Amino acid sequence: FKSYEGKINIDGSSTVYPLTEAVSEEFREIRPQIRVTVGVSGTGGGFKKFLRNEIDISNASRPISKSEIELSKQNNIGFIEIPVSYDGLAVVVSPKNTFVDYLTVEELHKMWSPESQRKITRWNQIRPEWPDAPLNLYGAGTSSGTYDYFTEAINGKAKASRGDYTASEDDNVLVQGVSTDVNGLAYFGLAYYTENKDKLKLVPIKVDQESEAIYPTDETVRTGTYQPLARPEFIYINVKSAEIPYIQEYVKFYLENAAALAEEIGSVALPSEVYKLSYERFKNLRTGSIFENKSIVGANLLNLLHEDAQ
Amino acid sequence: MANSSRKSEKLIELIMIACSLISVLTTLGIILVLSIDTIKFFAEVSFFDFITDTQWTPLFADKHFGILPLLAGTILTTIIATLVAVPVGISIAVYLNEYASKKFTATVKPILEILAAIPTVVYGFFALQFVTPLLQLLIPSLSGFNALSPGIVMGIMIIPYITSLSEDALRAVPKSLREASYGLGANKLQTAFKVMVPAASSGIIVSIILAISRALGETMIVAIAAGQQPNLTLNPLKSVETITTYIVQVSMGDVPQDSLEYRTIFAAGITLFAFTFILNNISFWIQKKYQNRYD
Amino acid sequence: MTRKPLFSIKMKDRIFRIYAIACTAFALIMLAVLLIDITIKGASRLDWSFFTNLPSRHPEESGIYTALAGMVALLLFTLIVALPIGILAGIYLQEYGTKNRLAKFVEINISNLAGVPSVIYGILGLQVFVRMAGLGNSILAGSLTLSLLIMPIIIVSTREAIKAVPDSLRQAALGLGATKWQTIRRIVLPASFGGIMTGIILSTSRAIGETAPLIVVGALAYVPFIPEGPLDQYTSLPIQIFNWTSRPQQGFIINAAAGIIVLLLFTFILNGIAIYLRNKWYKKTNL
Amino acid sequence: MVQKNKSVKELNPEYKLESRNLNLFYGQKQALRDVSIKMSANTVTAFIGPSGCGKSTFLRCFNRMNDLIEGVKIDGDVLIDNVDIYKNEIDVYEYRKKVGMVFQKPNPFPKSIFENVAFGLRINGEKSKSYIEDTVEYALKQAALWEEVKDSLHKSAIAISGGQQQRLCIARAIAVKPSILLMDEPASALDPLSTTKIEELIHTLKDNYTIVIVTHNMQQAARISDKTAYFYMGELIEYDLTEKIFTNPSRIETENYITGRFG
Amino acid sequence: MVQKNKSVKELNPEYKLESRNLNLFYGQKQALRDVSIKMSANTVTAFIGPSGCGKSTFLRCFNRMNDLIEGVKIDGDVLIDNVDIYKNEIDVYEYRKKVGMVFQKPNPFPKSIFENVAFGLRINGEKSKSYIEDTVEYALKQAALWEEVKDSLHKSAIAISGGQQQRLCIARAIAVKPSILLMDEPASALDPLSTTKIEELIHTLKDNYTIVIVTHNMQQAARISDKTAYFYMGELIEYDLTEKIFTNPSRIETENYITGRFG
Ligand SMILES: Nc1ncnc2c1ncn2[C@@H]1O[C@H](COP(=O)(O)OP(=O)(O)OP(=O)(O)O)[C@@H](O)[C@H]1O
Ligand SMILES: Nc1ncnc2c1ncn2[C@@H]1O[C@H](COP(=O)(O)OP(=O)(O)OP(=O)(O)O)[C@@H](O)[C@H]1O
Ligand SMILES: [Mg+2]
Ligand SMILES: [Mg+2]
Ligand SMILES: O=P([O-])([O-])[O-]
Repeated sequence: FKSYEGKINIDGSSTVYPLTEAVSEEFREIRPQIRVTVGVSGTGGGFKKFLRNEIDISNASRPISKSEIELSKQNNIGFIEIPVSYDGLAVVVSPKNTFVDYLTVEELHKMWSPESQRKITRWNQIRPEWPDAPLNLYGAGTSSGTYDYFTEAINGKAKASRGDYTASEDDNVLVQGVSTDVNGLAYFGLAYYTENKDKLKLVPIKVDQESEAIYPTDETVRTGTYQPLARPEFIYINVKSAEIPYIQEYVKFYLENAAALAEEIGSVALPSEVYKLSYERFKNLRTGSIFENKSIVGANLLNLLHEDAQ
Repeated sequence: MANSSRKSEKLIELIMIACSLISVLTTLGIILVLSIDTIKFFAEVSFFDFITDTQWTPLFADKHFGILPLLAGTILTTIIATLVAVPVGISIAVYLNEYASKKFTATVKPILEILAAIPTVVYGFFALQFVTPLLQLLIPSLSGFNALSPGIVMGIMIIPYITSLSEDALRAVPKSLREASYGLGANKLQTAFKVMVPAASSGIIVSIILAISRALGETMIVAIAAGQQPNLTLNPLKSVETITTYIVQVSMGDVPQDSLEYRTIFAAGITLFAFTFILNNISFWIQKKYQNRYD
Repeated sequence: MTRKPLFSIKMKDRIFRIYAIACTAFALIMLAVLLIDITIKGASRLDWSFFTNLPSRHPEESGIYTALAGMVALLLFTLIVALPIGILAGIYLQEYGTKNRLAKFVEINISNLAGVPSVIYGILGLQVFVRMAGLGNSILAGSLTLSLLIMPIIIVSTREAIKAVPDSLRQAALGLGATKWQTIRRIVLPASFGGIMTGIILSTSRAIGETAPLIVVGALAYVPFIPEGPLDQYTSLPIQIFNWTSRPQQGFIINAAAGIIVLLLFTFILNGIAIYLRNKWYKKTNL
Repeated sequence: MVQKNKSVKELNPEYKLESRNLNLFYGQKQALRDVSIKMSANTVTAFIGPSGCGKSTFLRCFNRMNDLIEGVKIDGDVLIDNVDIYKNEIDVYEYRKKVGMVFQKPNPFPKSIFENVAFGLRINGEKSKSYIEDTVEYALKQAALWEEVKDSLHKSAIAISGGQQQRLCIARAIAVKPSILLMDEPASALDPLSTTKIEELIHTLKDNYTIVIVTHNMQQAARISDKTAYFYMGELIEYDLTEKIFTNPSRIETENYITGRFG
Repeated sequence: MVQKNKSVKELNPEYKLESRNLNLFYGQKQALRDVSIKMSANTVTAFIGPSGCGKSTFLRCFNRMNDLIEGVKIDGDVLIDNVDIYKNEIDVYEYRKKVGMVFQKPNPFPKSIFENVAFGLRINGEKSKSYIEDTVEYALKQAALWEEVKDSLHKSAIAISGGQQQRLCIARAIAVKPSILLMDEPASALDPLSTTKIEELIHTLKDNYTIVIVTHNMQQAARISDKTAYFYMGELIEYDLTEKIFTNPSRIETENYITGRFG
């Protein structure tokens, strides 16, 4: 291909896609001869291709799973794991809902736990002073990283959830659903709340009854005060690709610009320290996952990276 | 000359056989691709549970692998779509063929064909944002996500399959039959349904099969507007999930691809395949039986 | 005397006429609602830059240049593959193979294939074209997958169209010493042109709108260049639209609507050509 | 043997069918030019003339069958029992039931033989099974087909020979007991034996029915009709008693045509 | 006026068409029973018999047209120029070009009039435009259609009248200049004037062609054929010089059939 110096193939998560797209768009400005392509086949689909050596970089909205690590060993593929942004999860209700002032993790658990299925169906079962109205739940599609994360954070175990709620992969559908349902409650990516503020009412979260009710904002998410509903997003780089100069250039560019671009596209930047440490990792071709055998919920990226650097 | 023309005839026939066999190869390919993972799936999940369990929760902590809820959702939405599309589609075809002027037909037929060209994402949001609220005015108990609304919209989407192909079939009925019918004093309605439709039955049935097949395979509309809840119900007012929706959802999601969760889509896929296979065989049987009598 | 029926024969005819007009109106109104809705949402974004810009994170700068090019290329290869094969297979099944078992088997097969969800074609294409044949994320792999997807529609409608050609025409041609193939090519196919066109219209529409199987066989979302050959990577308009509809920013939703308008216009033009040919043919043969 | 044709005195003075200055266009092309004719009740009229002269077209005017063809324009009056049938108030369907029609090419429905004949009764809402069965048998007997098909009444009408098909179409028309019968070369696909039977049937029927028949067979016209109309290029050239037409036509064109053909 | 038929002495001793103990079944139903016949070159043979007796079926055996119908079983030999045409080596397409066929119902292609006639030439790979044009004109003239259609050669053949359509089909068959012509009631849809022309054409052609014609019209058989074959219920009852058949048939069945009809 005539004028191109090199190709970078990226695929994977739809949640990370906007950031990678933005980075690639900017990268095109400075290195137009490098052909960067980005696909959206989901985190699972991305890893599948990644582990078959079909792509250089995989976007992921969750850390690589055990079975995927297993496969990487079998196929002899080294990967470098780099967190690139946060995705805050917003809990929202209809603006017509006047009684919900905040929710505790405990209450969210009561709403969403598997035991509540067909049992907790009315608002007054959550708090007796709330009206005796049906509780209609909207949430992430069960094959998404958001679902895995939310269930782990709220119910203590990934995929542990009641099943009688309206699920969708597409957060715009959930927005649509809850905005017209007085008795509805939904969780989805923070950006979807930000873009639909007028149609929704944001619910602040208390970790427990004593603590303060925190609204998710860029600030509270980045600093880790909004707990436990913020999850990190990653890119995974094939070690062999990481040795190619223009890919090194790209990753460097990615980490330098991720913070600014994340704000622009509506997700949350990580602390700048995290980008620095990640770049070190990349330069040293440090493979493996910092989340192997660790829960991702409430994890402090900075600590984990420091630990790992030792 | 004679020999060479014979040879080229033979060659053309061989090429055509090869073309026909591609469809067989496709089927084999699909079955093969689906069965490898399905076999692995059934190594971990009992077949009996698969067909008798009333819950489908492979992506939940408490896993159940009963296909029935998905099958029910598939059947339910397809039936609703068929109930909308068949009477409407055939009536339009008959109207265009028997009642309307040539000009009207020549204009309306292609316009209706646009319905088949609209991306299904559009239909999905149409069902969710337009049809569901409208239906809720009539049926207050209707939940925001339900089988009825996407079913109706799917029906609208497949109308042109039925209308266009049926109208072609009606058009192909010899004029002399229509004249014979009118000559006996039959009115348009009688001519249409007692003479033309029976004479074009084969084409009409094919159009219906094609349309139903399209509805069975449809994904986005249901994914957006039905709520993705695998409920074992035939109540159109409830939220449901179909096999195809489930397959797309998982195959494009975050699920690790060498896991049991991921393999569920192959088992579900093969179920759908078997289901359509049975359906097609039944309709073929009906068609053949009907046709043999007077062709 | 038999009891008088509720409606007289004449009444029934009137009722049906009104009902059928209502049906037609219903379908047309639905279409109009859809089209108006999309136009209201998307028309504002439809300017020249929308056609010439590369994908961008800024909705108002993002365009469909590469997606449109990818779709055209994809469709072209799909039709080049699917039309001849589909039509030939349809002919074979109708004109040659009515007797043998193979044909019956193939026949049932085909209606089955029409009901296979499109993602499953994606999975098949991924295994066979992308991986086994080593075509990778190429336009060719995508086209071959779409070809398999639309082939049943083409085959079935071709069959129905040729079935409708009266036998007396075949006999006349054969009586003049035409070979079977000559009869088909010169008499049967021209006489069934209209029906075959309907199949092509429906199947092209189907191919244009597909998203899911293409994502599975590796159509990408962000491709800032035009494909240069059948083995190049690509994106396609429906994928771009799909991607936009799931973004949170209102601007992308508008883009999606604008993209849909373009997609529909594209379909109209293609269908328009096919319909023009079909109508010309209807007139010519005076059917 | 067939009875003699009526002479002018015997003709019913009542006019059953009539056309006045009828012009018919297929789009631009004029197929009928100023045709005026009066046909008495209970007579047989034969239309003769070269191929393409408009016989079929004119016949179809009495059934409003040309309505079905787009682009046909009709100008002038067509009257049945002194009622203009192209008037708006006329219920064309009701009216077509009184006018049976047999076409040039046999056109059986792709249904069983029985259902073909029963069709007209069924669309009239007839429900009585025994009545339908009796009528079907009667009609098939009248059309000289009963013996050949009585054992295969429920087989497809498509699988019988051309001649059989045409007789079936006649049976189908007779079954609804119309008062007028329009026949467009009903015997052109029939062998002499069947033709004789049909001709005899026509003779039987004409006491109660008004029959118009298009034929290319001069002998047939001579044998069965009371009056004969000769058409040429869309015009009615001569219309008179059959005897007169065949023995002493007033117009030279008619004579040329008739004698152009022998024995 | 038409020339006299050949007498037995004039008949060509060479047999062009022949069948030996031919039996034909449509599935279970036997349509031809043990038919053996020999037809001389350059003669006209007429097949007569009541509707459904198997005339069309037998005619189609000489063109292997019955091959096209599912479930047909043929037993016995059919020879053309002493070659068994049901042998495997025979190229049925090449062979059909030598045998023209005109069917009972007109079946023009949904193409223009010109293309209908040119069809046979085109499939033979004829490219010369002027040759095709000349031949089309020649064939249409022979079929007595030229005058009527010469100004609308490129209009659809579907829009012309039934009689015109049938003459077009005859022109189409003639255009490829076959040596044998099979005609299945070619004139049953024609008016006397066109019929005369066709009959004259048959007379012109028979010096070079072998012609077999199925007809229901006894007069036509008598006028144009050299020999006549009478079929009944799938059997060949009598086959002889036309004169003999019509004046002095050997079999009582034949006589009954012929005299069942008059005029
Ligand atoms: N395709 C067919 N399948 C089954 N039976 C058939 C078929 N074609 C004809 N027959 C039967 O074979 C017999 C002979 O038919 P054929 O058409 O040869 O008669 P014919 O002498 O040409 O009659 P006609 O003068 O009415 O055309 C008839 O009884 C007819 O019903
Ligand atoms: N549907 C039509 N559209 C245009 N022209 C037509 C149509 N039907 C008939 N014609 C023309 O009108 C004229 C009269 O046709 P018609 O069929 O009435 O003739 P006919 O006397 O019945 O001939 P035939 O004896 O061959 O059946 C012919 O020139 C014919 O070409
Ligand atoms: Mg006529
Ligand atoms: Mg016959
Ligand atoms: O596409 P996701 O993997 O982020 O859901």
